[in-house]
Amino acid sequence: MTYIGDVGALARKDLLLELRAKETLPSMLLFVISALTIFHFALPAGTSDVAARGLLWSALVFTALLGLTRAFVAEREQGMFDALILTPCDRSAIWLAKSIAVLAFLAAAEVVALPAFAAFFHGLNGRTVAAVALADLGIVAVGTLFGAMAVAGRARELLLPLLFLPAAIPIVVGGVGGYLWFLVLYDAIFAVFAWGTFEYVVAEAA
Amino acid sequence: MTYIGDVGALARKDLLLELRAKETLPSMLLFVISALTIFHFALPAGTSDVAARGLLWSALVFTALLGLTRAFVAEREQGMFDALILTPCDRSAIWLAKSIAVLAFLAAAEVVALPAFAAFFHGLNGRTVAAVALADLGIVAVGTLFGAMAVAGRARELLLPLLFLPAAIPIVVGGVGGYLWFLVLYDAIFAVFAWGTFEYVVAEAA
Amino acid sequence: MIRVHGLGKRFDDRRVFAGVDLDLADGLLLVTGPNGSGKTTLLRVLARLAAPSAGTLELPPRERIGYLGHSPNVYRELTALENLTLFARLYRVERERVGMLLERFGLWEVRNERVSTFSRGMQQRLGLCRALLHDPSLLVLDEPTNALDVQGLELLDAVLDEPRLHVVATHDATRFDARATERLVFA
Amino acid sequence: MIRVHGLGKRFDDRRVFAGVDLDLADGLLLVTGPNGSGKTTLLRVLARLAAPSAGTLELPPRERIGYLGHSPNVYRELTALENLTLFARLYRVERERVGMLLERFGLWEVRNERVSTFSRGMQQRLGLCRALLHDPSLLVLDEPTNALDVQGLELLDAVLDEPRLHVVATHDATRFDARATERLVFA
Amino acid sequence: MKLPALTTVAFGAAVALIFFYAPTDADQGFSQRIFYFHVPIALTSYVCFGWGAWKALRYLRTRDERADLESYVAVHQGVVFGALTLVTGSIWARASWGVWWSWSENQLVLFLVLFLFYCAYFMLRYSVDAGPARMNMSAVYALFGVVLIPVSFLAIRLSQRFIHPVVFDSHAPSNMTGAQWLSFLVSLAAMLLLFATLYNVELAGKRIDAHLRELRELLGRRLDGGPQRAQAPALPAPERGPS
Ligand code: HEM
Ligand SMILES: Nc1ncnc2c1ncn2[C@@H]1O[C@H](COP(=O)(O)OP(=O)(O)OP(=O)(O)O)[C@@H](O)[C@H]1O
Ligand SMILES: Nc1ncnc2c1ncn2[C@@H]1O[C@H](COP(=O)(O)OP(=O)(O)OP(=O)(O)O)[C@@H](O)[C@H]1O
Ligand SMILES: [Mg+2]
Ligand SMILES: [Mg+2]
Repeated sequence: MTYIGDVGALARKDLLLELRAKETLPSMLLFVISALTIFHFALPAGTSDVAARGLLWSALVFTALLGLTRAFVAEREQGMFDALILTPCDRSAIWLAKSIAVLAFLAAAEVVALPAFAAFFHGLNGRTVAAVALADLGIVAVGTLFGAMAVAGRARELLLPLLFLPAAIPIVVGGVGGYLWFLVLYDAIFAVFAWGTFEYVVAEAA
Repeated sequence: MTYIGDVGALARKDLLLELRAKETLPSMLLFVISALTIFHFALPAGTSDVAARGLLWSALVFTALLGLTRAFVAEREQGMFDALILTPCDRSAIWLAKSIAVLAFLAAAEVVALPAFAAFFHGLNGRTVAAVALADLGIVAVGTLFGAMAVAGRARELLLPLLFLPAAIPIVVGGVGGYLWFLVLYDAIFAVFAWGTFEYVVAEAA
Repeated sequence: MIRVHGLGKRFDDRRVFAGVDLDLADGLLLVTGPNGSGKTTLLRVLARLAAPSAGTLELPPRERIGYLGHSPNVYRELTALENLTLFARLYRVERERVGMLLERFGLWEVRNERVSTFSRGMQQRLGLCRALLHDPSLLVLDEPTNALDVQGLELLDAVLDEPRLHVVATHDATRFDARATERLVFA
Repeated sequence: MIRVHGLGKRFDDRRVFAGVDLDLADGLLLVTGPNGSGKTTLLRVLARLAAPSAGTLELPPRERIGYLGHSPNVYRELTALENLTLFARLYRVERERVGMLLERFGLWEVRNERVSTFSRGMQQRLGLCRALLHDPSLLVLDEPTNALDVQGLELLDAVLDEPRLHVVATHDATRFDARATERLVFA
Repeated sequence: MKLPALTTVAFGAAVALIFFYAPTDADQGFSQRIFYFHVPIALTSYVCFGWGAWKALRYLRTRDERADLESYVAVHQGVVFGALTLVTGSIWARASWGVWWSWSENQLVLFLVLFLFYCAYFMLRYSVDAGPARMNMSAVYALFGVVLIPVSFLAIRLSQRFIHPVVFDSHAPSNMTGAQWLSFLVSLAAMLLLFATLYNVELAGKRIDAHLRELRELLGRRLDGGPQRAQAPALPAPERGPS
């Protein structure tokens, strides 16, 4: 299908932009170890598993924000939305491809982070991993939409701070609490919402 | 004095840029608030003050990192280093002004975060507040230097944490332990270092 | 191909232009006027990149439009080849055309280098390639002569000689005088 | 004011130019050559923005140099006035000069609007103001005619008539023929 | 080249002393002999970082490209020796404590932090295009490292008071016998010589690369047949027109 092909080509581009600096993966590894070292010094000996899990989640949110911050930088700096929206590809494909790229970034970080975390704090179970994976989806779906809004300059003043904050907190709450069904619900609702509204975000003319 | 005047003019510019872009503060706030929310849910009632304080400190370092990531974006996108380094103003003034601007945003985020933290965990005392203030100084001094380096690289958003986190570990140690004198020492050493070396980071030719 | 009537565009409370009527099938529409008179704004409306605030317009579908603005609109961190391959995929154009265009615009040798190491003129050439990739039926060029050397200008002339509708904004009207079939002068 | 000898510049393993000798006091040095031949690279070295890889050079101190590159080097999120006021402060120039320049380059009316709403030509004019603010003794302009309208070009001519050393890279050598006192042609 | 020969001799001597001369430790037995590798390697890596910083300072003073290269090579060697320290230390830890890693040992954690810091040096270098800007940044960063070492050292000492209780007390090397000292010092000398040799080898290799590039440039084409720039071939000095 051309839609999937488009998404593939765009996602490939996004990943290339990420990986252009070939050292992304080693960087990720370094980043995770540095972050764990920070946590090590922040938390005293014998900290409860629960506290450690709290750290895990905030590290996650932070990494996601980091990934989202950079998501549309290339598009904005070079005015690439202009070029992209003239192509016949569906605009939602741009969103989907970017979400996939950010998700890949996030997943790569977590593939390093979760085992390292488990080794250091032995505070990891299957439920947490599932919650992390589900939370990733929601964060990426919503974050990419808002990231594009911020970049496309439409309504950026209002929407980004106003929407992202309340939109991201439920993920955190659901994730920390381990309410998987809630995360699934959240993901479904907001993925559909973002998929449907993205075109209004990037294109001014119909 | 012209030096102070220069710093004032540059810092004013940096604050204006941030306020107009309306990006940095929201994302810092988002992170701090979600981190606190996470901690609120993750930490059972009656968690030791020490653990809570550790979480506060990790949240602070990462919030600062988020702000620092964006510090030099405007300069790079518009090639403003070219224009700035030709002026007779001392190059260290660019660093000082940027540090002041980042500090202002960090302080703004903390003005929200610290009371919220105190309300959740009643783990706040004057010493902690003083430590946070001192740590902020060191964080922005070092972070601004590395931020200018990272922004020249290709993987810039990812590069900054790698450069910054290992250097920030002493701050976390001093902060969690409440060693104010150590923080003062750190601030002094690295502020002088960054002040003296910043010019090499922004200017290619002598 | 372009049929607009009573076209107007405002930014908030500033009116940039109003009452523009056009009816063009092919040839070259030359848009001239002083700095800040609204050329870019009009071109963006004609390229379906901006919505007009007044008027009716009939334009080719967006995938038949090629646009080169003030910036070349290519990814700086990708190579020339990667940029064009991406757009070739999105436009459903065969890969061969990419090689042909790179060759034609003198970028074949540097196809595997990152755009960020290109000189401004090389970027402009790449932007032209991108705009031409899908052989659009409406080609909108905003001051395309910028940064082009003598050979680049000849390439541009050759592009304008191809049969399609061209809309070109420029400050150097004399250069295109011979080719222009229609003129729009902003005050 | 410019005295360079055996000047060369490499990017990693690619040599852009080598063995450039110049000895100029004032007038206009015209730098021409095809796309990617090294004009911008040379101009950045002469403006003390890039370090050369070979050769000796004697240049005015950096605060006596004015530079306008391919991009206008102004903050997009600040207004024209805020931009120039900042640089006026840094160059220790009186505020009146800002108003005078804005007036002269036709930007006074829009001084309180953000640069991001400016047309490309207005940005170029603002970039010129910025480069001229401190009345440099060496003015380095990289394709300054880009995006300038007829009136803008006249303003540029007036700038080049002022007594100082100018270095201009351009693809439109004929335009500056009468004024050029020295030429450098890249192959 | 006398240096490689000297290094070989010193290494042979060190190995002989360590395995046949140094007394077997009363507490730890044979595994204690790794001490004679581990500690000199660790100290050598500090020397590498220090040397890299010194060269960085030289670079910032003189803007001499060679100093930049030397600084890079020194830091590179430092990271290599640092990795060896981690490996030998881990083996020792496994042998004598039964764990691969312990957060409670301040030297270990300090070393890890610095190791991370210097790993980031490479990330910085690889993500900036080659040129004066990269040299400047690398130099500033390498200098930062030597300032960070004592500061981190102090911090780790402080942290010891509130992080994990001290589980293992370290055997201070102060009660070493003469034989132990001799073995240790010879081994240290061998490691430092090894560093000097590797440093020279890598530097020579890098310089040959640079010379090759210059040659290619002079020839006006790339020997490896890579893509050729339309404008690249043996650029003549630009013509000067009449005024
Ligand atoms: C800066 C780097 C390092 C230095 C200067 C250093 C130095 C030393 C010294 C002087 C000793 C002998 C003192 C004693 O017997 O207690 C020692 C012992 C030891 N080191 Fe290191 N070390 C460093 C890094 C490491 C690392 C990274 C590890 C582990 C991964 C490690 C693991 C050990 C172990 C297991 C011992 C034996 C302790 C014992 O006696 O039971 N060291 N180190
Ligand atoms: N950062 C860089 N890294 C590698 N190569 C570069 C870099 N910057 C420029 N170049 C190369 O140096 C050569 C000269 O570039 P330069 O920008 O000076 O050309 P120019 O004469 O200004 O061209 P134009 O007329 O297109 O502006 C080009 O081949 C370009 O690809
Ligand atoms: N986003 C915007 N918001 C507000 N005003 C804008 C915006 N974009 C353009 N304008 C204004 O609209 C007018 C027309 O701008 P436009 O870019 O179309 O001019 P132009 O004819 O292309 O000029 P140039 O020759 O300099 O490229 C200018 O006065 C400009 O300030
Ligand atoms: Mg325009
Ligand atoms: Mg150029």
